[in-house]
Amino acid sequence: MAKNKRKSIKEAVQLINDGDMITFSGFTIWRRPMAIVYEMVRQRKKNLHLIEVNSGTHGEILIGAGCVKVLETCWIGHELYGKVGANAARKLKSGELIVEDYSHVHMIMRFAAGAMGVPYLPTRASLGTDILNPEYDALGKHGLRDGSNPRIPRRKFEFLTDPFFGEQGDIIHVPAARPNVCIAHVQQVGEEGTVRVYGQRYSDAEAIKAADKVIVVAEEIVPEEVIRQDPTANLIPHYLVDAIVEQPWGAHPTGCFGYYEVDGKFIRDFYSKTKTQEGFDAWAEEWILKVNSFDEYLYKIGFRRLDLLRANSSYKYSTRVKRGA
Amino acid sequence: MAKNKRKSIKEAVQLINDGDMITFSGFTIWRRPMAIVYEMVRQRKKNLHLIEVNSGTHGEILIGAGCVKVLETCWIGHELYGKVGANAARKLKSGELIVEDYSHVHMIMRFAAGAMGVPYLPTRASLGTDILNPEYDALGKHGLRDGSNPRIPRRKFEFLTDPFFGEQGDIIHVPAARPNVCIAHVQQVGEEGTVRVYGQRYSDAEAIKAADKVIVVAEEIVPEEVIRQDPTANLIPHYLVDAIVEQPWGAHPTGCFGYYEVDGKFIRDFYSKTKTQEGFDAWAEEWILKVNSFDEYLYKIGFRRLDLLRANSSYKYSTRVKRGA
Amino acid sequence: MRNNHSPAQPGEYKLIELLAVASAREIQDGEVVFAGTGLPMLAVTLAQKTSAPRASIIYEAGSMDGRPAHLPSSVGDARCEYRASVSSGLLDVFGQLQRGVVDLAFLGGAEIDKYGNVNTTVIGGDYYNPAVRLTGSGGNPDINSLAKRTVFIMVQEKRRFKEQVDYVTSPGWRVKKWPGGEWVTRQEAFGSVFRGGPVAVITSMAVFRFDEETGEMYLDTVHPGVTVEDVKNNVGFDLDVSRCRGETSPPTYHELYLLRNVIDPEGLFLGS
Amino acid sequence: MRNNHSPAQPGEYKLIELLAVASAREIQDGEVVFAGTGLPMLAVTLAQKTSAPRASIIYEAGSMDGRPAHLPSSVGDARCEYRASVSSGLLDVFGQLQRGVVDLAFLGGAEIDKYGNVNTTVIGGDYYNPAVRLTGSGGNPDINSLAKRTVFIMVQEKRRFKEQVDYVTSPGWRVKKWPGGEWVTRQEAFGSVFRGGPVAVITSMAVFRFDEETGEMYLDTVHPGVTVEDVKNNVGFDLDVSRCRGETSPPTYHELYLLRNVIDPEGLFLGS
Repeated sequence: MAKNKRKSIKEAVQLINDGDMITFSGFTIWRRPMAIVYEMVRQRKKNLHLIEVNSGTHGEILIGAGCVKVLETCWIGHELYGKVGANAARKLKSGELIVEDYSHVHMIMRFAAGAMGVPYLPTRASLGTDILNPEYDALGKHGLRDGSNPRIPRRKFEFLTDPFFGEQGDIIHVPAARPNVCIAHVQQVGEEGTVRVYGQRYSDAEAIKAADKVIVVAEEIVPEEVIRQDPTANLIPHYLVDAIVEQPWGAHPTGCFGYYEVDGKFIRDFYSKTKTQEGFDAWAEEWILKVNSFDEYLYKIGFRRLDLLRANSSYKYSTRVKRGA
Repeated sequence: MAKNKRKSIKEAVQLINDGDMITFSGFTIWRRPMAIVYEMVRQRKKNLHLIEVNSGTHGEILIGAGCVKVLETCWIGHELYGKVGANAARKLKSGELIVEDYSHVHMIMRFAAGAMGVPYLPTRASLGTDILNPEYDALGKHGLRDGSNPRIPRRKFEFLTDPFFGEQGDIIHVPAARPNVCIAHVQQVGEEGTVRVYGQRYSDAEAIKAADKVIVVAEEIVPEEVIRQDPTANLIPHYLVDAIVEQPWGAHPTGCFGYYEVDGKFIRDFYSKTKTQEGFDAWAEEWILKVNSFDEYLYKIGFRRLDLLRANSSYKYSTRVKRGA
Repeated sequence: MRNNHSPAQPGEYKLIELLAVASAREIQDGEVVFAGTGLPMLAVTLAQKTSAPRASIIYEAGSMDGRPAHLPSSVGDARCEYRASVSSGLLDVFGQLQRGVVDLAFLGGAEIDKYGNVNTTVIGGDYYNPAVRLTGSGGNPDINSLAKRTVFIMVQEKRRFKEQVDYVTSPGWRVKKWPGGEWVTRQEAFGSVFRGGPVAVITSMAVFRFDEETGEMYLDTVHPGVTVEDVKNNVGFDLDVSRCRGETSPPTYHELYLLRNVIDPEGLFLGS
Repeated sequence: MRNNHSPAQPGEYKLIELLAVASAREIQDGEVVFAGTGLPMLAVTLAQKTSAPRASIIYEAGSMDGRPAHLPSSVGDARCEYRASVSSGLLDVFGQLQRGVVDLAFLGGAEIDKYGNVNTTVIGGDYYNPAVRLTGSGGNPDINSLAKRTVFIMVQEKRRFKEQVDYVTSPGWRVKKWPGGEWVTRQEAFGSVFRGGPVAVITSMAVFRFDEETGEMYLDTVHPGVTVEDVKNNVGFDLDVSRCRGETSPPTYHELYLLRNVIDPEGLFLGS
């Protein structure tokens, strides 16, 4: 019944415009839409404004490739496999990247506000920290809070007090996150666009609902009538989804609950090689630009590696891959 | 491992104090903790302050029985089976009951604020209505907004504007709901208190998280290790639950997804008989006071009726009970 | 030649069937519709089976685009969730509503004024000691505030169509701006988040719409067998009848077949 | 007589094992603990298997009281959810945190000052052009703001224990009140929602605690083989060592057995 939302990775990435404010599914190095991220680099997207609760390997790749102008987040790194976001750090220092620091709760509340259609939400988190220091308002410092971009709030925070219960202490209002596009990698999507996520859902629901345009990449596109047999297990109704793409392993090297493990070795290799721009460029040449499609990328990773990462169907993670130091 | 949270219905109701602010699971005539409600009438709870997104048959019974001093809600009635809350209407007019009107969105946001530990949330819903009329602040009119009860906010609403995106029009701040107790009827609870709800979850999560004390009545208490086999299907972690009670059919005459249908005939009978106080008293005598336990009540309803209400295991509702006019 | 898609004749259909059909015709294909119990359910389901197969329905209790095998008796009913896209809860669906996802809503009311202000709270007497205390707002004002278009379905009686309703539960085209209480246009009250408002009132006698400039209700069509005079006699304010387009289109035989045999064979809302 | 519960001798355990055990001892039975990746996971799991079987753990990515069969490598890991009470998402767990559900949190940091202010954002240079840009806050300041007690686990180096940190990522006992920036006590900054704050810093050399009156850090115990002088040489501010109680209790053989053979047999955090 529904219109056909199926797209190729190439077509889906064409829905993203230079200058767009973008957010993603997942958490740090888990369930990130990597197939799309690689194609964004290939299509040389520019001046993106990333807004995320936290960032990770996907953000580092987009930043290293020069696609990103602004990063609003609470964190960027690779967990065990790379302590900091070295590309973000380098581009920040060179002045190519604006980094706006919020805390984790601030960011999730910003997305919740966006998802619920209100301009802000209140919180008590992170009082007394330099995150609230008005000198450290990076978008303001760069003159981007003048209201000319309707998605960039005119202030970083507002401070209020509670008139209802007589509580003492400041309440912080954080502005809504209102991205143009959310790119989500999930386990399953129905043919009409109904989204099912297995395992921890991170901030996927809020990220998707806050965005105007939603691209969903799934390990599997499944019959809509099957995914609707248990609607309580579904996260997002079809009418919020604009494009669907089927791409098995599409979150590699990040992990995907029930499907495959984080490829820590791959991420550690990325981290160690991309601390310099030259290192990044060489890595991107090898793993993105010389590779024409995600299928080719998977071929380059190799079946043996992928199969080791494949999740055990009971545990929902790989019991065969060697982790540890 | 966990301490034993199992209680009888009698013991569970003893956890509720006169004057407490109370909320419930469910929606209108669905999944209400009726076994507990009947016992609350038997134990003659007094001066309760009900706070709910919407009320229904359970509220009408508590109000008819004189247990309730304040009702904060957006709605009271019995859906198809009784157009208004006749007991609430009668007690309002007699001055025995204070009714504080909020809208549905106001109430769900109030619970979300309570659940998230903030004193208020912003919304745009129901601008321009008399719900916002300061003359119609019932708790204020009755002098209850003086701060002496820390659970009653000092104002019904606050009006603000948006400093972030330059949006025009008022933003309404609604105060958090902070009940003493939430009484929830659910399909399953684990032995340690992990709650699973099947079907629509209404505002159960917000109601439970907003409350200081949580009593969960379940159709079935199940092994904690079984309920933990799919933690994404669970709604509330065990550590938020104080008492658990097993009571099959415990939501009758309201409906329980996957277990049984609303008993519309029973509710219509209640509605038609309890429009006067005399009528209510006679009904309560027959169905609550002369009945010593919920088991006796079920025996009085009778197996044939209950079996007709029993849900089809695929549809999750009864296909045998006659509905319709 | 008479066929399945011919209009039925007066006497061949019930009023409620006419209302269901008139309501269904307000729905455009692909729209997201927020609906309550009863007639709206009949209307949306009918539209999905005829002109708007890609319309989705949100029910207040937490289900999105259910495809019920049996007509639900209320929005909390398990039947709402059958083959739904998502079933969750109030915060999810009202959050989506506030975010601007909903195109059209069907609502009811006990009283309405000429600007489309609706009352479902108290009638007569004082707010604190009313002649009649009704259910309260439910989601009516929220849905009406935040959807792009709203259709009210009501019983036509003079006492229900009033110059001014006793309590504004749900906002029309001229409302009070609180806390001051001055009358303003709906556009002024909602400011940047103004998305639209009541577009039609479908009653037991007629269909009404609202003037885009003044926000005042006018008569659009009268149901077959009802005269303009009948309608005027059942409206408590001065009604603009100058734009009446004639009769409300009756159900077709096909629509009646669907309503009676496919959508509500139990007679839950249609009666027996 | 030496038995399984005897303390191990220096050389029989690694530093990280000592830290895990010292951290585990901060947990009381029945507490709800918010923990990040790495050492805190070892500590909580150890506590659950010894002195605090009813402790529950919340991980930032959305799992509550998981009982991992294999040690998770990060809070987003599928292993966190194994046999969890609930697995959902960030809004749920941070909402619970803000609501006041969390008793104890384990956090890390790159720099700390004597009031327990922690930096994980920028070191050296200017905020906009730092010598070192770190990950940013993550949930560190939120968890530290909203839990009843916080324990920091850090590497002990003079450059990390500073008179004043370069950026206050996570609040200690004296903080700046924004937007003005005046220094106030934590109690003043948090007002009615003050719940507590950092109670201990467990480092590679010692355990520190905070004076209840002044909020200043003092030396509580030194790890076996470390002298008070060693600690002072690795702290960049004037440290109160007058209340040092002696040595940090070493792991028992039973604890070492659990850590090595049951909790982290893959050597994910303990190493090989």
